[in-house]
Amino acid sequence: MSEKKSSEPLLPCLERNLEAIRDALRTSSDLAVHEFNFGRDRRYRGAIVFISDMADKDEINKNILQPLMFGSLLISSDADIDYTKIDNVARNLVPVTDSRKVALLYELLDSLLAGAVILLVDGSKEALAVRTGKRESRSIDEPATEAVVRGPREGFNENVNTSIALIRQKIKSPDLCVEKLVIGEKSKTDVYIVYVKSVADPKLIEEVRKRLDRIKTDAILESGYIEQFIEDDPWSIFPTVSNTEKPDKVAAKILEGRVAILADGTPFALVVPMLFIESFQSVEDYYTRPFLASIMRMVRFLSYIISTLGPAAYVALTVFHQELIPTQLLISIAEGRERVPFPAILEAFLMIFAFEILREAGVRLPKPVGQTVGIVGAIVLGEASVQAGLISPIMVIVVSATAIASFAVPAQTDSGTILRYIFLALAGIAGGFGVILGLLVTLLHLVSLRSFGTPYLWPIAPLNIAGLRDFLIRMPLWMLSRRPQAIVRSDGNTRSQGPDLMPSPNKGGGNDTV
Amino acid sequence: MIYLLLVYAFIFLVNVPGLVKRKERKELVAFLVLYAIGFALGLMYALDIPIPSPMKGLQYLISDKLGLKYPQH
Amino acid sequence: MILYKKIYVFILCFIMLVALSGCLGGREINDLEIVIGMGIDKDKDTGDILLTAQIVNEKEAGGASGEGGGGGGKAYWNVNSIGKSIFDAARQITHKTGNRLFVSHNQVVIFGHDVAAEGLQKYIDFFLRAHEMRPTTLILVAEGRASDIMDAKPETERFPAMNITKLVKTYGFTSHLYKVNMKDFATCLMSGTSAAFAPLITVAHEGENKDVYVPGMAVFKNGKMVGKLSHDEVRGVLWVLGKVESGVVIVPSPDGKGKAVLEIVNVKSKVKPEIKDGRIIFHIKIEEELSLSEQTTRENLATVPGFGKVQEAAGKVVRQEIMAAFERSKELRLDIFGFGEMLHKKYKNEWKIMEHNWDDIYPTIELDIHVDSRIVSNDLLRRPASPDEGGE
Amino acid sequence: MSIEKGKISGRQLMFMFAGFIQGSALLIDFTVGITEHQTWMVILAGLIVTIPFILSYAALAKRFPGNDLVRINDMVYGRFIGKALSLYYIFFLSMTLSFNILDVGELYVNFLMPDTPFFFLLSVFAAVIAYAVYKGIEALAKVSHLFVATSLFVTISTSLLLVDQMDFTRFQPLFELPFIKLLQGIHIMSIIPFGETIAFLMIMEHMNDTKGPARYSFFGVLVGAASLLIVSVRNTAVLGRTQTIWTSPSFQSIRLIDIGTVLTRMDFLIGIAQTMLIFFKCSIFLYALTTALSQLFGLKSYKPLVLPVAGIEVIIAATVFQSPVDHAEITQNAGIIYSAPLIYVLPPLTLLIAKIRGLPKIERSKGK
Repeated sequence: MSEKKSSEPLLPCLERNLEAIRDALRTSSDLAVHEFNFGRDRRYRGAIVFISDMADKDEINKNILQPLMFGSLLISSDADIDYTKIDNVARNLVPVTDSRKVALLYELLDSLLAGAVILLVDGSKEALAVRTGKRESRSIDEPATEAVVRGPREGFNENVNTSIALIRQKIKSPDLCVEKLVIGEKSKTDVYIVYVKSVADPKLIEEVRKRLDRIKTDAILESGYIEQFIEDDPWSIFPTVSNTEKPDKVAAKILEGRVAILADGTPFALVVPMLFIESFQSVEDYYTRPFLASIMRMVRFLSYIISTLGPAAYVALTVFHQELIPTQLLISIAEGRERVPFPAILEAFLMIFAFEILREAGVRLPKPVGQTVGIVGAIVLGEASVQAGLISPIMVIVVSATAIASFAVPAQTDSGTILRYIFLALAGIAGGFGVILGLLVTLLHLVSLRSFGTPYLWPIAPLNIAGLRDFLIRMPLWMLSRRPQAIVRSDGNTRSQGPDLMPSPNKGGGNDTV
Repeated sequence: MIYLLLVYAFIFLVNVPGLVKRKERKELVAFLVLYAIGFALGLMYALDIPIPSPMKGLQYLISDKLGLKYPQH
Repeated sequence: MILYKKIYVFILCFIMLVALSGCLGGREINDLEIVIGMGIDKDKDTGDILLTAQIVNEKEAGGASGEGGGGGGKAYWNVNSIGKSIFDAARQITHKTGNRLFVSHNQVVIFGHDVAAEGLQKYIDFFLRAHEMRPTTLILVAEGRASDIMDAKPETERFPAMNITKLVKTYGFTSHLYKVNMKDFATCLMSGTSAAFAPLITVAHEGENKDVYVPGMAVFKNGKMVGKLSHDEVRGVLWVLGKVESGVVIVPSPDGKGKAVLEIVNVKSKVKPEIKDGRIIFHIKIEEELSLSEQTTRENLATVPGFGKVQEAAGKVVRQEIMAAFERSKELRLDIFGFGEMLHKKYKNEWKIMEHNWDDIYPTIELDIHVDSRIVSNDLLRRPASPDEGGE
Repeated sequence: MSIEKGKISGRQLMFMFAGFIQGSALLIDFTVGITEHQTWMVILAGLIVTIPFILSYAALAKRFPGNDLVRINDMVYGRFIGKALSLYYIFFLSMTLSFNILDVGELYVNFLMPDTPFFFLLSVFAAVIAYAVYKGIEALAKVSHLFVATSLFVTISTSLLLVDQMDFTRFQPLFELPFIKLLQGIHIMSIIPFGETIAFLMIMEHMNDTKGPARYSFFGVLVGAASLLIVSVRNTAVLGRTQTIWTSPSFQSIRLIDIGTVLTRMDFLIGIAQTMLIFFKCSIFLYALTTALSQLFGLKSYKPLVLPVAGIEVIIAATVFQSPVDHAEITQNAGIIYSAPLIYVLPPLTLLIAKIRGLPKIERSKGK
């Protein structure tokens, strides 16, 4: 499936080279070849080859053709310059910054297909690949999925170079290393590994490199492909590689010793290793003052629990453990369920499944129509089914609470949804007992899960008191002085900021008569 | 009965292919011995054949035979 | 190899779950007969047990849904059945209701007078042993038959049982009765010497609808109801046990021309048994805080000497109530204060001797009552709204 | 060579000890029938009696680093006697494991979910324990402090909620019981929660700490014992004289919580905490049992044995006793007598012989 690497060199004769190129790209109609003569008395022959809409036409004319065809006339005497050598042409005539000499045919084809302009000169065994023009790419605007109230609004776009530039602006230290890889036989996607040398663990970087090199596939169209090839436990419903569109989030994670993987053509950057708690943290927690941020984090944690255990708890309580419900509530539930034909578990399953369909429809449809689907669905599902006596009113409340809660933790929606169904089935079969065992199995699975060598439940499972400062509650920023010890390189400095940074009026040093 | 067969098929399928592939003969033998005991006990339980409980034996030996017993309150 | 193992695990786990599925022991809510009150009587002719269970009638209970309510129908349904034992009667009820009784939410158990007289020892066992019964269920004794107590349709509450529970649980306002649940009753039954209590409840016919009230407490000796205690006698007991929460003490005013009405704010009581050369003395020390809430004389009581006299009078009233209760208990030859238990805790060896003939030793007990009452507030008035006679 | 070089830190071992002992909070109900309101004294006495033995387990583990009891027996007593003693140890482990699985079954059938089929409860519970042991001892070690935290939270919160119903004069007639009953109580208490920690002899070898497990196991046992004490004090203070009539006093005292209309029916939440703890205890037992068996057969890994052993344990649990009464009666008499030599006599004896014969030979030079 990978074409043979034609490593045949270029030939001094221009016609044979052009013929070889035309032969390799016979089927692509957008190949443009332009031959011309240049030199003082037009005795040198040259040609330029490019993909018509990938190169910037006026730059070709201005920077390559014009100097070659006309500029060479102005040079007083070119007797002593032998323009059959591409070096001389490049050094004297072609005022272009970003160019590279190419000796082998497959190299030439690679750069040609990557959008470069190839300058060939008759008599020279090498060609010049000139990168011209700018690719059109989306403007840097706020990522739709990770909207933030406070914090930078910029997000990556499909052009990986701008993404790397954005990260460079965040971390201007020389320690920031960017390594380039090319993955994908056909797609030849540029993949960059970005990390901070003084903080990231060399073993981790080595592991990432090893796993990336292992990928032998046709194309890498989105970082999701890479994620699924390098993750630790493909059979686990919990993601072990985190993805984000926000450069400040990537920068924050890199500074904690993680490694970011950016792929060309997708705004989503991958960051490894991932901890379970990261899906409950949002970048905003660190930009606002700690009190509300901690409460918000607990709210996210709670809503994940509600979204997974909500329906299961309702079914377990109403079918198995009725004595736990306070008397008044039990009577009103009983009254509500009087006319409902289905057993509680079927009723719960139907409602949740309907909600899933509704959500998927809302996402797939274009924006305006999506909203109406949401509203109509809610009305139809909620009111009408209760009126018709198909669903008990309490059930509608439970399911809508679960639905809303599931949106609070976007990173874990896939595991949340699957767990919801599993726990519901367990609750239906063995009630509270089934749910407890389900919880225990999930807990054990999570504890034994590792993401690139770091235990998934790091600050809580292998207990680390310092790590707990940023777990359920976020201690004030001046207390978070230690880098996550399970990720950072063991020999490096584990303190990310100076000691005793607690701000207070008399810390300014000046007299406090203000 | 069906439940028993299902469970023991599950236990068999989860362990045996792995052991055979890794050619761990000793483990395989140990597994099969315990598997057989378990299966036999399960059959006896499923067919309601009374299974002698070791604790009853112990009680008979210690409390009745040797008389080692606390006074009944 | 890991791959196969994981696939096997998932597939076969799923099969196991499906194979075992089907609700194991779960019961849908709408086929539950929620019982909120139970009454136990002796059937007139056969002498078996008549069980009346008050079941929630969901349709009428008027929950959240739109057109609920429907004022007419009763939100409850009193079902009764006859059986050899309580459990047998409970199961026989299914001939009428179709579903087993769900007793987890039972609030109250009312025993008829005839059952109480015969002795509750025989009937209480089911209520302690059944796993669905809550030990916090309240026990009451009806002066007549339990079934007609259950029919009294209350004004404020939807269910009679809830109404009765409310009556008992708010004993603190007058401290004329005391909340007794299954566990308390079982504790008293187990101690050979001290008496068991249960609030009494009777029906008062005003006009066509019946309403219920609690006239006092029933007293049991070894499970048999042997007598009743009036409100004051009950409060006498509660003084000693330190369980008086609030209530009213009416005291003749020092000048004899009216009454001072005091509200009990806070009570602490300590009881120290002492055996001194053959005499059993119980030192009862009661500290009570009162607040002057009403006075009917013209003379201002809210003065230091006034308070002094009233406090003293209040102390006497408390002493009277305790002595009245003590006399009543001597009359019934019944240790209603639990003095036996206190002696047992302090004098282990002597108690072994006295335990058997405690009924005749009990009347020889001496009480050394010491009441220290303090009036802590006279609310809004510094002095009564009466013409000013003489000095402040 | 120890089969599997697991990494357990000292602190994790301490939490495992604590969680293990808290797991038997419901088991103290055995002794309540005998020792009534002096149960708390019996727990203290049981603790004091077993502390030296627990320390002897730690000393054994320290003296033979990287070896578990089966291999220690082989080294100290030679092949045949060693194997016999190991079989005795394995018999004790399998019996106690089946008792604990039975306890969960009884807890659910008697109190929480009365009409679920008994065998289904046991087999599903055993399957989950097998899964836990399958995941290896590190997973359990890493999660142990969560179990201990939940248990302490539950114990303390229920005690606080019951404070107003507590009457501390119910402890009053101290030392009222005849001595033989106290002795039986102490004997039961020192075997059931504390003596069973002998199972840790199969786990202490994974300690990566050089200083030896004595310190950690001691504190772990203390935390566990403290939790048991709180439970028994709460039961006696709330239930008083009626403590002896209930099948499970600790469960009954929780059902007495009645504050406001919401905080009244907590028994299932406590059921959850109790199930987690017994789960933790059973998985440690199963791990010890399967490792011991695989050592006996000289296998490289214990994992293949986990499921068949769990299968056998379920059948034993379902058939070993006819009724809860039978269960209580046998455990209080034969049960504690047959396990007494294993817990009290064997470890000190092994330690003594090892000292006399100057074992372990291999590191003789730098030993001691």
